[in-house]
Amino acid sequence: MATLKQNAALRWLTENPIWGFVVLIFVFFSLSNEFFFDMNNFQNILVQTSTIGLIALGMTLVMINGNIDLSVGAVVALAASLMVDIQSWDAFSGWGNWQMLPALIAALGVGTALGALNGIIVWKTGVDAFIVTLGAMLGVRGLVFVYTKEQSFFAMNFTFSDLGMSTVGPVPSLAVLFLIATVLVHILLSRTVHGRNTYAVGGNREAAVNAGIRVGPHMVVNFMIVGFMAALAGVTLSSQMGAATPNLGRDYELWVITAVVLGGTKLTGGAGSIIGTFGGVLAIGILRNGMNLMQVPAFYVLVILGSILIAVLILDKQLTRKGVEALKT
Amino acid sequence: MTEHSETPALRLEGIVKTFPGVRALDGVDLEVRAGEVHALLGENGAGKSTLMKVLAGMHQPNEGRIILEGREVRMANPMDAKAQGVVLIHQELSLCDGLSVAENVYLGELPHTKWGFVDWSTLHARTDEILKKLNCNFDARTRVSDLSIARQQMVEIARALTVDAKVVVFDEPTASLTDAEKVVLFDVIKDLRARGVGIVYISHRMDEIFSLSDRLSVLRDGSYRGTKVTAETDEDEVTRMMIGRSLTHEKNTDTVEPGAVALEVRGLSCGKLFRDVSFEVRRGEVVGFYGLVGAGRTEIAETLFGLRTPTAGTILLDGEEVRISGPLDAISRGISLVPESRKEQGLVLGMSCRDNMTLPQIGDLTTGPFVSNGAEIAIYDQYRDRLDIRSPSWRQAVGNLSGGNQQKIVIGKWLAMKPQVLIVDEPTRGIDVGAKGEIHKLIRTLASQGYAVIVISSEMPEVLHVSDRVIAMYSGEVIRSFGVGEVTEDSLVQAISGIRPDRAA
Amino acid sequence: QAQEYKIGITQNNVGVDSYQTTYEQAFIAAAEANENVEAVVLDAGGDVARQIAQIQDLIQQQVDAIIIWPTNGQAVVPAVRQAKNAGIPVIVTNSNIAEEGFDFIASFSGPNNIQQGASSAELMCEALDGEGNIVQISGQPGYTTAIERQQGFEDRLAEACPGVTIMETQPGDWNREKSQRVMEAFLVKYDNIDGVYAGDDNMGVGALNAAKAAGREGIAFIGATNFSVGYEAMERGEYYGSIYQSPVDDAEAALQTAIDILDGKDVPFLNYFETPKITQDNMGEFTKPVF
Amino acid sequence: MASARLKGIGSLLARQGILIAFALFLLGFAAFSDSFSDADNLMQVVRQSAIIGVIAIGVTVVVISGNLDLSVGSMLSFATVMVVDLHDKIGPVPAIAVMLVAVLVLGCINGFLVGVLKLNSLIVTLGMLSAIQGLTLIYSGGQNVDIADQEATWFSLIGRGSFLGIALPIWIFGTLAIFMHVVMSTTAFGRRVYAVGGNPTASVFSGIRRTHVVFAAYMISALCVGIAALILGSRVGGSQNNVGQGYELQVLAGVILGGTSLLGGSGTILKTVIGVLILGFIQNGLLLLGFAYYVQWLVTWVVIILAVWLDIAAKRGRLLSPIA
Ligand SMILES: Nc1ncnc2c1ncn2[C@@H]1O[C@H](COP(=O)(O)OP(=O)(O)OP(=O)(O)O)[C@@H](O)[C@H]1O
Ligand SMILES: Nc1ncnc2c1ncn2[C@@H]1O[C@H](COP(=O)(O)OP(=O)(O)OP(=O)(O)O)[C@@H](O)[C@H]1O
Ligand SMILES: [Mg+2]
Ligand SMILES: [Mg+2]
Repeated sequence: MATLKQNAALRWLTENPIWGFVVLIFVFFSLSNEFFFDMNNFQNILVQTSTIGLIALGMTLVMINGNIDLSVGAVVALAASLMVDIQSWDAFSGWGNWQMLPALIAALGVGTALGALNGIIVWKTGVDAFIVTLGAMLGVRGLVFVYTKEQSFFAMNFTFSDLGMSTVGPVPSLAVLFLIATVLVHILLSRTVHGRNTYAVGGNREAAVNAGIRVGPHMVVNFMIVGFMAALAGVTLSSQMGAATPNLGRDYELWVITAVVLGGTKLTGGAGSIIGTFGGVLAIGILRNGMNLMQVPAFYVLVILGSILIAVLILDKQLTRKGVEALKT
Repeated sequence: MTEHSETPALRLEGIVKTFPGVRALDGVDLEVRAGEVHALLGENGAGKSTLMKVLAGMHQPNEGRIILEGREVRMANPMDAKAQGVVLIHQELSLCDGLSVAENVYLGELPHTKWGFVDWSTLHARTDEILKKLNCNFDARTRVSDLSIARQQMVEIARALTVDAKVVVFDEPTASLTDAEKVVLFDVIKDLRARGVGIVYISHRMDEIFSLSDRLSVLRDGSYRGTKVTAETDEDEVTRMMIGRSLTHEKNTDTVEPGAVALEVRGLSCGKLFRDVSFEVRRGEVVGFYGLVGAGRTEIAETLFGLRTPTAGTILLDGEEVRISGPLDAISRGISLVPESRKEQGLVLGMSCRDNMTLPQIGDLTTGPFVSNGAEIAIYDQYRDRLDIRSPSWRQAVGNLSGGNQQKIVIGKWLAMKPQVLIVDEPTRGIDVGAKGEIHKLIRTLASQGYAVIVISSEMPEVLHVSDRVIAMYSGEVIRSFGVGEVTEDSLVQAISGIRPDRAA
Repeated sequence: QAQEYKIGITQNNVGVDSYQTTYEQAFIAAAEANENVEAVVLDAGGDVARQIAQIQDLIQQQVDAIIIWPTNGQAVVPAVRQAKNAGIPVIVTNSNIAEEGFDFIASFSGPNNIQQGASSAELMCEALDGEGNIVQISGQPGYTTAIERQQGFEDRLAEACPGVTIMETQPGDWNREKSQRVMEAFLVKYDNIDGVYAGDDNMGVGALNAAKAAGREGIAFIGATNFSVGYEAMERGEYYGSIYQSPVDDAEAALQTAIDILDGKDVPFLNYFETPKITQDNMGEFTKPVF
Repeated sequence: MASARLKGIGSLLARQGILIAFALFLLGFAAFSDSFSDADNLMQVVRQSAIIGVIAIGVTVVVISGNLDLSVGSMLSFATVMVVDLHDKIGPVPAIAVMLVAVLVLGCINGFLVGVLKLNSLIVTLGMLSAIQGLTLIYSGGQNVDIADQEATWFSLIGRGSFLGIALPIWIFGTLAIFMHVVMSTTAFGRRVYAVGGNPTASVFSGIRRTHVVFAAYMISALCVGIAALILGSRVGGSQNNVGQGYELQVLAGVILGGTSLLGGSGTILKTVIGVLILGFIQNGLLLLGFAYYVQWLVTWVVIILAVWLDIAAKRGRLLSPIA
C-alpha cells in the first residue's frame, strides 16, 4: 500500500516535474536569503505573479487546444487603458465609485471580443493561430496607441488603486482573485464537458471532428477565455498602479508561454494541466523575487532566467526518457 | 443465416461524391439488411471509406439518397448520424491519447449535468459495462496512451456499443488486432447481428470476409459492381469483380538454391524488447518473421538498421562482425528497411514521388555540388516501370497517391539502394489483394536475384506464401525456426502463442 | 554620525542606453565610497509591473529609503504611496512622477526634461534664425522622458519662434539605426528640411548619418543628452548643439538627496541639477561625455 | 482549350499569390505617394530591408527544417556590439573573425539543444533570446560602443558604400539570397532540410542524420545574423545593446509572408525575400504617406493574415477552412 502511494506520488512528480523545481528554488532562496521566508514576501510573490498567472490560466486552455495566443500582452495594455480612462469619463462622474463598473465591463468586454476575433479568424480562415495572433500582437498594440494617443492614463480616484492594494483578511485581494481563478479554471478543465473536449480537440482534432465536437466554436470559446483573462490581468495590473501605460504588457506573451510550458503543457496540444501551469507561474515568480532579494545584477538575471528555462526542458526530457532501448530518431 | 424483415435496415441509392478533381463515388447503390453482415470490398482507393463517411454524415453526397428503415434521411454531421443509429468505426485509429478510455468511448457526447459538469459515475459505469461485453481487461479510467495499439482498437470498437445502433460500419477493424482480440471482435459482431443490427464490414482479408459475412458488395473505381451472397461465390470471382482479372496463386516453387550467409545474428538483445535472438539469412532466401503484434519483430528490424542500440549480442554481415551505428551506416553496409508505418516512417508526404524515392542516396546523385536532375528521374522511371507505380507524374506529392502506390514508392526507394539485405516490415498492411499479389511476386523475384530478404508480417497466409523459412516469435523471443516444408498452420499458431516444440504435448 | 543607511534603488532600464548604465555605475561607486551606505540596486528592465514588484520587494527588505527612476511617471504612484505608508521615504530620480504622487515622495532629484525640451527649442530658433522647416525624431513612445522632451520642445518652439514649423514627428525609439531609417524616409519625402530635433544625441547622430549619406547639407541637428558621438560630431562641425546632462551628476545627486533626507536635512522638493545647452561654440567648457 | 489555358493561368496565379499581392502593394503606394515610386526611394527600401532580409534567409532555413529561431534578435545585438567594440581594439579583420566565431558558437548551442537534444525550438530559442541579451550587456558593461574614426576605416563601406551604383548591403543581400536559394533548391543538403522539416522520423529512416541537418540550419541562421551585424554595425558606426530587440518577430513576419509554413518542409528563400520587402515597403509607404507609426502595425496585422489566408486558400481550393 505504501509503495503504491509512493508510486502514485512519483508518477505525479514525473508528470509535474516543475513542482520539484519549485520546491528546490524555494528551499534554496529560503536558506540563502533572510528576507525570503516570510509570510509577507509569499503574499508579494502571489500578487506579483498574479498578472502573468491569470493570463497563463487562459493560455493553458488555448495551448492544450493546440493553438497559441501571442496577442495577450497587447490586450493587457488595451484593457488597462480602457479601465483607467473610462472610469474618469465625465459621463460617469456622478456615479461615485460605481464609475469603475462601466470601465470594468468595457475592459473585459473588449478583451473577450478580441479573443473571439482571433478565434473566429483561426476557425474560418484555417490560418495557424501562431500567425493570426502574431499579427494581432502588432495590431492590438497599434489599437492601444490609437486609443491612448501615446499617453498614459491616471486614475484620479484612489479607491481604484486601493482596491488593488486591499486585502481580504490577511491576504491581498489580488492573490485571492488569482487563487480563485486558478481553482475555477482547474475545475473547468478537469470536470466539465468543455474542459474535456479541450483535450480532445488538441490531442486529435480529426477524432474530435469525427465525434461530432464542433471544433471551430469550441476553439473560439477558449480564445475568448484567454482574451478575458488577459483583460482581467490588465485590470488587476492597472489597479496595482492606479494607472495604465500604452507599453504595458510588452513581452508578457513570452513569459506566459514560458510559464505554461514549464508547467508541462505541450506546444503541440492535448496535454497539460492547471496544476502544472500554477507551478510554472510560481517558479518564475519565486525566481524573480528571489533574485531581486539577492540583488543579482540585472544582466545576469537575463542569463540565469534563459538558462533555467532551457535547463527545465532538459530535465523534463530526462524524466520522460525511455532509456537505452529507445528508438534513435 | 438469420431471417430478416422485408424493409432493409439501410439503402443507399445513387450516391455521388466528388472531391476537387476526383469523382470518388459515382452513383453507388448498397443495401444492408437488418441482421446481416454485409462485406464491402474493393481495391485501395475504390471509395469504400468515402461511401461510409457519406453514410456517417462526415461528407455530404453530391447526389443520391440514404434510406434508413424505409425513411429517407439526411445526415448533417456525425452526431446526427449517430443519433439516427448509424455508427462508424474508423479505419485509422481516431482516439485522443491524453484522455481516459471512458472519455474516448463517449467522445462528443459525455454524459453531463445541467451545468456542463461531466457525470463521471454514469460515464464510468456505462463504459465498464461495454468493456466487459468486449472482454477487455482494462477499465474505463485507464488512460488511452497506456494501452497497446490492439487495445486501443478495442476502445474504438467500444464506441459502436454506446448507442442502440441500427447500422454499424467496421472499416478495416482487424488491421492491428491480435488473434485473441479478433475472436472477441467477431463474437461482438455476431452478437450485434443476432440483435438485428445491420453490419457493414470492410476488409482486404478474404479469409475474414468468407468466414464472417452473409453477403458482399464490390466497389471499383468509385462505382458499384454488384452484390453476391457470400456462400454462393468464391475468392476468384470476387477478385475478378474487384480488379477485373484473376490472381495467379502459384506457390513459390521457383526457389533458387540459397547462397552464402548474408546476415547472421547471434544472441541479440535489446533491453526488454527482445532477448537472445539468433538467426541467419542467406542470399536468395526469404525469411519470414511471424508473431503477434508486440512480439518484437519490428524492434529487431530497427536494431539491424541501426535505429536501436543492442544491449547484447553480435551482428555479422557476410561473416564479418559489425557494429551498426545508425541508418546511414546500415545503408552503407547494404541493409535496407521498408518500415512498418509508411506515413510516419516511410514517406515525406509533402514531397514529390521522385524526391521521396531518391532520398536515401541523394548525396551520391550529384554532379558537382548540384543534385543531378537526370539521374534522379532515371531512377524514378526505372522503379516506376518495374513496380508499376501509378502516378500522374514524378512531381505529384506522395500524399496524394493511394495507399498501395505509396507503399510501392517506399519499396522502390529501398530497392534503388541495391541492398544486400532487404527487410520489409508489414509490406502489405491495408493494401488490396491486387497490389498485395504484386508485392509478393516482387519479393520472390528479388530473392531469386540474390537478395537476402526478411519479411515481417502479421498475416499468416502472407508469411506462408512468400517465405522459404519462417521464424516464429513470442514476446521478444524466438520460439522456433521452421525450415522449408516443415511449417504448418497449426505449429505456427502454437509457436506464436509461446508454446515451444519441446514442451508441446 | 556613524549610522548605516540601507538605500534601495530601482532603475528604469539599465543597458538600454549608455546613460543609464553610466548612471548605475556612478551610483554604485558613490554608494561604495560612502561607508555609511549600503545600496540595493535593482533594474526594472523598462517594465512598470516589474518595477512595482521591486518596490514591494524593497519595502519587504525594510530599506531606509527608496530611490526610483520611474519607468512611467503615473503608473508607479500607488506603489510609491505604499512605500510612504510603510514609512519609507521615496526619492524620485531622473524623470519625475505625476503630480498626483507628489504627496508621497520626499523629493525629486534630476534634470528637468520639459526645460530640456524647451532649451533645445531655443537652440533650434537660434540655429535657424527663427525661420524654417524641421522634423522631429522622438524617443520611445509612451515613456515619460520622451513625452516630456517632446512637449517641452513643441510648446517652447511655438512660443519662441512661430516661424519654425515642425513638418512631422516620428519615433526613433532611442535607437540610432531606427532613427537613421526614419530620417532616410524624411529625406525622400521632404526636400526642404532645415533642422532636425532628436530626443537624444544617439538618435540625432543616426539622423546625421542619414543626411550625410544622402549628401544633404545645411541641416541643423539638435539633440538632447549629449553623448560622446554627439560631442565628436560637434567637434567636426556637423552637429549644431545639444543639452549637456551628466549621468554621474544625476546619480550622485540622487544618492546625496536620499542621504540628506535620512539625515533629517532640509532638501528642496524639486531638486533639479543643471542641464546646460552645449553648442559648437561653448563645448570647450564641457568634458567629453564618457558614454 | 481556352478554358484549360485560363485554368492554367488561374492556378499559376494562385501559386504566386504573394507576388501579386506584392505588385498590388507597390502600385497602391505609388498611386498615393509621389516620392514612393522614386527609384532612389525604392532602392533605399531594399537597402533598409537588407538587415532583416539577411537574417530572414537564415531563419527560413531553420523554419523549413521544422523549427523556429527567436534568438536572432538578441544575437544580432550581441554580434553588432562585439564587432563594433573590437573594431577599434584589434582592427576590422580580426574583429569580424572573432565576431563570426562567437556567433557560430551561439548557433552551435542552439543547434545542439534543438538538433541533438531535440528540445522544443520555440522555448529553447526563447531562453537563448534572454540569455544572449544578458551576455551582450555583460560583454559591453551596458555601454554603447562606437567606431571612433568612421571615415578612416573600410569597415564603414560595408553598410554605406556602393558598387555600380547599387548599395553594398543590397549586393550582400541579393548575393546571399541567390546563393542560399540555389543551395536549398538544388543541393543534397537543401533536399535533406526539406525532408527533415516535412517528416523528421521518415528522414531518419531514410538515413538522413537529422541532428546534423538541424544543427547546420542553426549554424546558417547564426552566420546570417553575423553578416547582418556587419551591415548594421557599419551602417550605424556604433551599436547599442538592444539594437536587435524585436527583430525576431519582424523576421518571422517576413518569412511567414513569404509563404513558408511554420510546420516545416515547405517554403523558398526567394519568397522570403519578397515577404521581407513587402514589410519594408509597408513601413516606408505608410511613413511617406504620413501615417502615425502605429498605423503601420495595424496594417501589418491585416496584411499578414490576409496574405497567409489567401496562400492557403489557394492551396486548398476554397476560401473558408473546412473546420466545423
Ligand atoms: N477528402 C478528400 N479529398 C480528396 N480526395 C479524397 C478525399 N477522401 C478520399 N479521396 C479520394 O477518394 C478516393 C476513394 O478513397 P477511399 O478512402 O474511400 O478509398 P478506400 O476504398 O477506403 O481505400 P482503402 O482500401 O485504401 O482504405 C481516393 O482516390 C481518394 O484519394
Ligand atoms: N496499426 C498500427 N498503426 C501504427 N502503429 C502500429 C500499428 N500497429 C502496431 N504499431 C506499432 O507497433 C508497435 C507494437 O508492435 P512491436 O513493433 O512492438 O512488435 P512487432 O512484433 O513488430 O509487431 P507488429 O509488427 O505486428 O506491429 C507499436 O509500438 C506501434 O508503434
Ligand atoms: Mg479506406
Ligand atoms: Mg511491427
